Amino acid sequence: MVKRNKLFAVAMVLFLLVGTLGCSSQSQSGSGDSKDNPKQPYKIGLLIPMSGDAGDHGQIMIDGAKIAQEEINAAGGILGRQVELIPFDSAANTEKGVTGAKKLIEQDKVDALVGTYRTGVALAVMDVAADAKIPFLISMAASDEIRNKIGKDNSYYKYVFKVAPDVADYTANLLPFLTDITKAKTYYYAAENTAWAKQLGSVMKKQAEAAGIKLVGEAYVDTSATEFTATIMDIKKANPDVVVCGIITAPGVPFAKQYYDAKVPVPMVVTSGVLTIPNTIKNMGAQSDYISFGLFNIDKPITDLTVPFWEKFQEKYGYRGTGFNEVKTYDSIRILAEAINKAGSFDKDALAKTLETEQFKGLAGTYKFDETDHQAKWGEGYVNGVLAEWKDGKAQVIWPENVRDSALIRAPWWK
Amino acid sequence: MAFIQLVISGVLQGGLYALIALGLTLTLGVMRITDLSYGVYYTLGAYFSFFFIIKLGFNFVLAGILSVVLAFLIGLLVERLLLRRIISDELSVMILTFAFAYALEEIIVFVWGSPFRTLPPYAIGTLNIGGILLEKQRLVSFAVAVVLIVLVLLFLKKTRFGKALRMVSQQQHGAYLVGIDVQLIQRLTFAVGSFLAASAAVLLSPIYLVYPAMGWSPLLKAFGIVILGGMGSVKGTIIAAFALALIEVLSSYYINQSLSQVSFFVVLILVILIRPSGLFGNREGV
Amino acid sequence: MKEKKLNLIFILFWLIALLLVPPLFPRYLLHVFIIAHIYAAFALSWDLLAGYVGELSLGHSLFFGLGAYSIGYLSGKFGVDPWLSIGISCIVTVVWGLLIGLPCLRLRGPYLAIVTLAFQMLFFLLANSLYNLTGGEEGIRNIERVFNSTESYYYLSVFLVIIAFIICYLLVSSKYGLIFRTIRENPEAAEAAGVNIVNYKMLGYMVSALIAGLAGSYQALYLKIATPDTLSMALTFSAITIVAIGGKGTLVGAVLGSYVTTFIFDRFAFLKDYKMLMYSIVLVLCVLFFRNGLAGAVKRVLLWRKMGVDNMPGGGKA
Amino acid sequence: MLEVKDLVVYYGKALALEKVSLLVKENEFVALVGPNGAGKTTLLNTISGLLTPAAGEILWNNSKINGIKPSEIVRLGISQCPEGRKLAPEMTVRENLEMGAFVRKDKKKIAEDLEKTFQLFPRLKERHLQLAGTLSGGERQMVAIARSLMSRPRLLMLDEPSLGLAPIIKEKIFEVIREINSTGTTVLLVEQDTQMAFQFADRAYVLETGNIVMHDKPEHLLGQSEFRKAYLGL
Repeated sequence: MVKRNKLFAVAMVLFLLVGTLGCSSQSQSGSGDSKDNPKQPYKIGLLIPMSGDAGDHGQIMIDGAKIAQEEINAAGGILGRQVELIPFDSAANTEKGVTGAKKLIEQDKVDALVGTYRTGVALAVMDVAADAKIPFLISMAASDEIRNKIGKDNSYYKYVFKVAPDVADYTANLLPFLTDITKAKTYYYAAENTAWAKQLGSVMKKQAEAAGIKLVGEAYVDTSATEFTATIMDIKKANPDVVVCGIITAPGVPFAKQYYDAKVPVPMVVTSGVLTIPNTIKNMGAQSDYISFGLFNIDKPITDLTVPFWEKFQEKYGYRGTGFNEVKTYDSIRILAEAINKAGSFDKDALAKTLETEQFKGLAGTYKFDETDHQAKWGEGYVNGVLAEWKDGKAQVIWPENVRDSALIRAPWWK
Repeated sequence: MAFIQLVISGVLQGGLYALIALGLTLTLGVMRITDLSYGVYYTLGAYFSFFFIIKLGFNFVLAGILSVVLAFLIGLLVERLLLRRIISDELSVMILTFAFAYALEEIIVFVWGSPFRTLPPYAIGTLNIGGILLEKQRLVSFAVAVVLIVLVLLFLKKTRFGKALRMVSQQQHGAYLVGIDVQLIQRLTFAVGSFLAASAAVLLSPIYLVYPAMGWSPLLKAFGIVILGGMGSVKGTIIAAFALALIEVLSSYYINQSLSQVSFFVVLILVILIRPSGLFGNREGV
Repeated sequence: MKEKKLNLIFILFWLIALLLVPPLFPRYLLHVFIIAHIYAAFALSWDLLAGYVGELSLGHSLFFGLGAYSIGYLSGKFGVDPWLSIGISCIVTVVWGLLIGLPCLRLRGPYLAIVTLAFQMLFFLLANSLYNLTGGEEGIRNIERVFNSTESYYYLSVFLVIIAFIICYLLVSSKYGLIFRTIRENPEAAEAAGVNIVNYKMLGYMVSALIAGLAGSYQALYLKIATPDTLSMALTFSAITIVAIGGKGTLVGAVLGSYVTTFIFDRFAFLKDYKMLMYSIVLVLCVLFFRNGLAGAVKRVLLWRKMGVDNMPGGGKA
Repeated sequence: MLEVKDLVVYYGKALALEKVSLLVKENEFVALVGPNGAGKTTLLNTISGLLTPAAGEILWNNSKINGIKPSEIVRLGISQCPEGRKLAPEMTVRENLEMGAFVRKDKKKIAEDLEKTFQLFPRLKERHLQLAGTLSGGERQMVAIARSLMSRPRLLMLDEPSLGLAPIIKEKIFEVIREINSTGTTVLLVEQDTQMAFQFADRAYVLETGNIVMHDKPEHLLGQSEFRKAYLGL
């Protein structure tokens, strides 16, 4: 017993030592300068969560990014240089995100950064990228704080651009459901008790009021809540025309199930989250019917890139994308490539200038960045979203009209 | 009317809380260890039934039985292979079970991936009795939970093994001296705990979500309930479970919906401050 | 006697090695060293509690996070001088340690573990939900930049981790350390000898909270942001792993373990999803077969001749 | 019947028994006396299999029994009535007694023995549905002795049965022990009240700091002045 433990101890020490030494020596032989050498690939660092509580978003981002990489390389690369992707697991953690950014910039010598899922990570990584003067396209983190920060010090964050939509864009995505589809006069906001959902709620209220729609009640539930009797009773009491749901994590599913079982007589529309993921919906059975939701992209001819992308995605990976993560990562990489091609050089200032002035094509529409806060513009003619409704486990597009599958499918118990 | 509806919801929820906490209270009493991996058996139960129902297409009953039996066997193995070696060292047990819970979570991610999943309900629809709504699925879950709890109580009261279990829990030294194989009882109790956690998960996964980290919240709830009811007291545990569920439901309607979790912590901390032995703990003496 | 000398030699070599790092290693590795030092200080605080006082804190990131948010508030929101902010945030964490420790340390068994876990989860929840107060997921930003070069941040981290080590070392090698050991091994005997167990545990708990808070506020200072990650359970878990790999109740182990995990796991980025799996399996194996950790193994090698001592009869627990 | 040879036991890292030897013959009544902390309880617990000796051996009818599980030792016919009763407080008196017969399978015989026990302790019959935790000290001691008889032991080891009891109850308890011995059960009694123990014992051992320092018939021990000084204060 004692002997075996000793052997194990020695083996363990050796393993760890060799690991540490072997790895650090490898780090010193980091690659040389790759700038502007046409033989060298153009390296893009991807900061995405692959472990931790947002871990399931990472793979889908890589899957989207790979399609962009293949398309660009097949078309001759970026000014003749092939695109290489170097992913790093930021684990949706601020410290890991900064570590990743530093490693990608200082050791892998990437030419640009794309990514971050969490706003906190994006805010910390922005500074690292700005210090190193490396272009950084924020693909998913949505909070307004990012563009506020860029807007305040535009020259420092010269190379940071926000491909991700703003909070107001998420709500603008839902608004047509109230105005065009249901012609609602009142709505109820049920959301989880997080900063994100609260921001969403207050922006929604402003936009709805501007459209003449009144908020008649709101509920913020715990992120670990499982029992929604109280919420549903409150909704029934408030008697709104539409329920807007901002529960995007785990409680979303039990809430939707109870909502269905209680036969609440008004339609519900949810923002991106657990209830918009096809895998979750697949197992919910009938209880997922009649939930409407907003998303950024779906396999409809929204731009000429869209249909081929979704076909490739389905063929290559065999699953349905969510319409968020993969779309924004793909778009970010394409924008980067298109901007350099348009600028005609790898010069970073030229790139920043091009990004500020030109327009770029992506899956979600046409990207045009704001000159001061570098936020991609939302709305007709720019980037826009779609609305769909779950019926029998399939997403039926209900808005905009030019690509829709059907009108809103009404549940028998709606008023 | 609203009040009655809320109380009924709270009671339905309380039955399931009681089921979850019962296994933990038995394990704590009999093994004298802080088992932080308890939530993992909850997770496993959910994933097993997900696997049997969705991937293999079994019916609910068969899938449920298979899941809990598997959880029972895994409990046996874990006790024998991991815990037995270090059971006398309280700290090591906590670290080990904590690490084991994390490891199993990651293994689940490895095998089934990390996306949120859910199960179709066993019973769809709602009963409307004079304006009070009762979801059939919840009624079914509650009924099965109550049957299981009653079975466990009878088992503790009537059977030879059940009595031995109570003896080990109340007086370990004495149990050794009357010739009870304490280690065997501990092993079986641990497995019974796994079984109960898994069965709660089987009943709840059509209502809630299935995902790798799902076990932490029931672990904490169960610990809170056990502390509230008095460590090792089965009666206290069951009463505390219902009390807690009612507090959660009522406070979320009458005070604030985001408060259910906060109210849980507040109650827990108050109890520890005012009456550390729990509401029904009277184990000292003799 | 011998062990004391070993510890002194360790500190000396460690310090010299650390001073050689900036000229010899590339810039990025300086950053990794800084992160390793933050984790080392945090793991030290956990080891002090688990390895010496004999209490398990499962929500220890609570204090790390409190330290981070305090400096975030003071420096980021109210513009207090960052150096002063570090000091105040340490006091804040100690006060919280007192508030949580007082009711819980009187009790035996898993109470402290569960209550710290409950508090940590509660604070994590609040940090995410009280947007107006905590900035939610975005955290608290605009913490003042104190240095312009990574090197300076590096030297500060060296200073902090060595201070943390020395505080812990002085505490456990003083008469308090002896009392801690008695309390841990034989609480009845300690009580019979008139030792007020709660007071001593409280002392250990507060020092532990202080060092965890220091580590947290330093991380916030370095990253210039305090986010809810600093309150996460994963952070506590890494401290436990570090200590288990390095060796519980040794202090040196927390430092060695931190270097090993930070450098190795940093290098194994290709493992992606399997990283946490590897982490936890290594931890389970360590608890089962490698109970004395790296520090124990190193000590065995250095004190090879004295090895027989641990294997006296009756030490049948091993 | 029971023979202990050169037994060495560590309690944690402290040496508790240092080469202890002891012999108990069939039907004997043997007393083991000695000051607090001498290792008397440690010895009984080692015989019961709760502690593992570092050296030496324990023989039961000439076969070695150290290293066997405690439950097996009860099956062999060695039963211990522990110091401090060690009853299950939230089980009834009857349940506690039934637990004493845990190693036996024959339900009919167990029921018979239960009746016999109630004859021996009529008080317990009245209270058989009461929780053990609610009994008085003397009653608890009765339950403890009765429980240890329920396994039908051939050797009954009693650890301080009179501790903390009023004199009248104490005497009653000792009478019962004598009765048990006279009906054919060998008794090994650990007792602090030396005078009381010596009234009944056939032979006695004196244990001091982990060593047997004397052993003899009680009357011979009482004849030695150093013993009288140390244990009777005379």
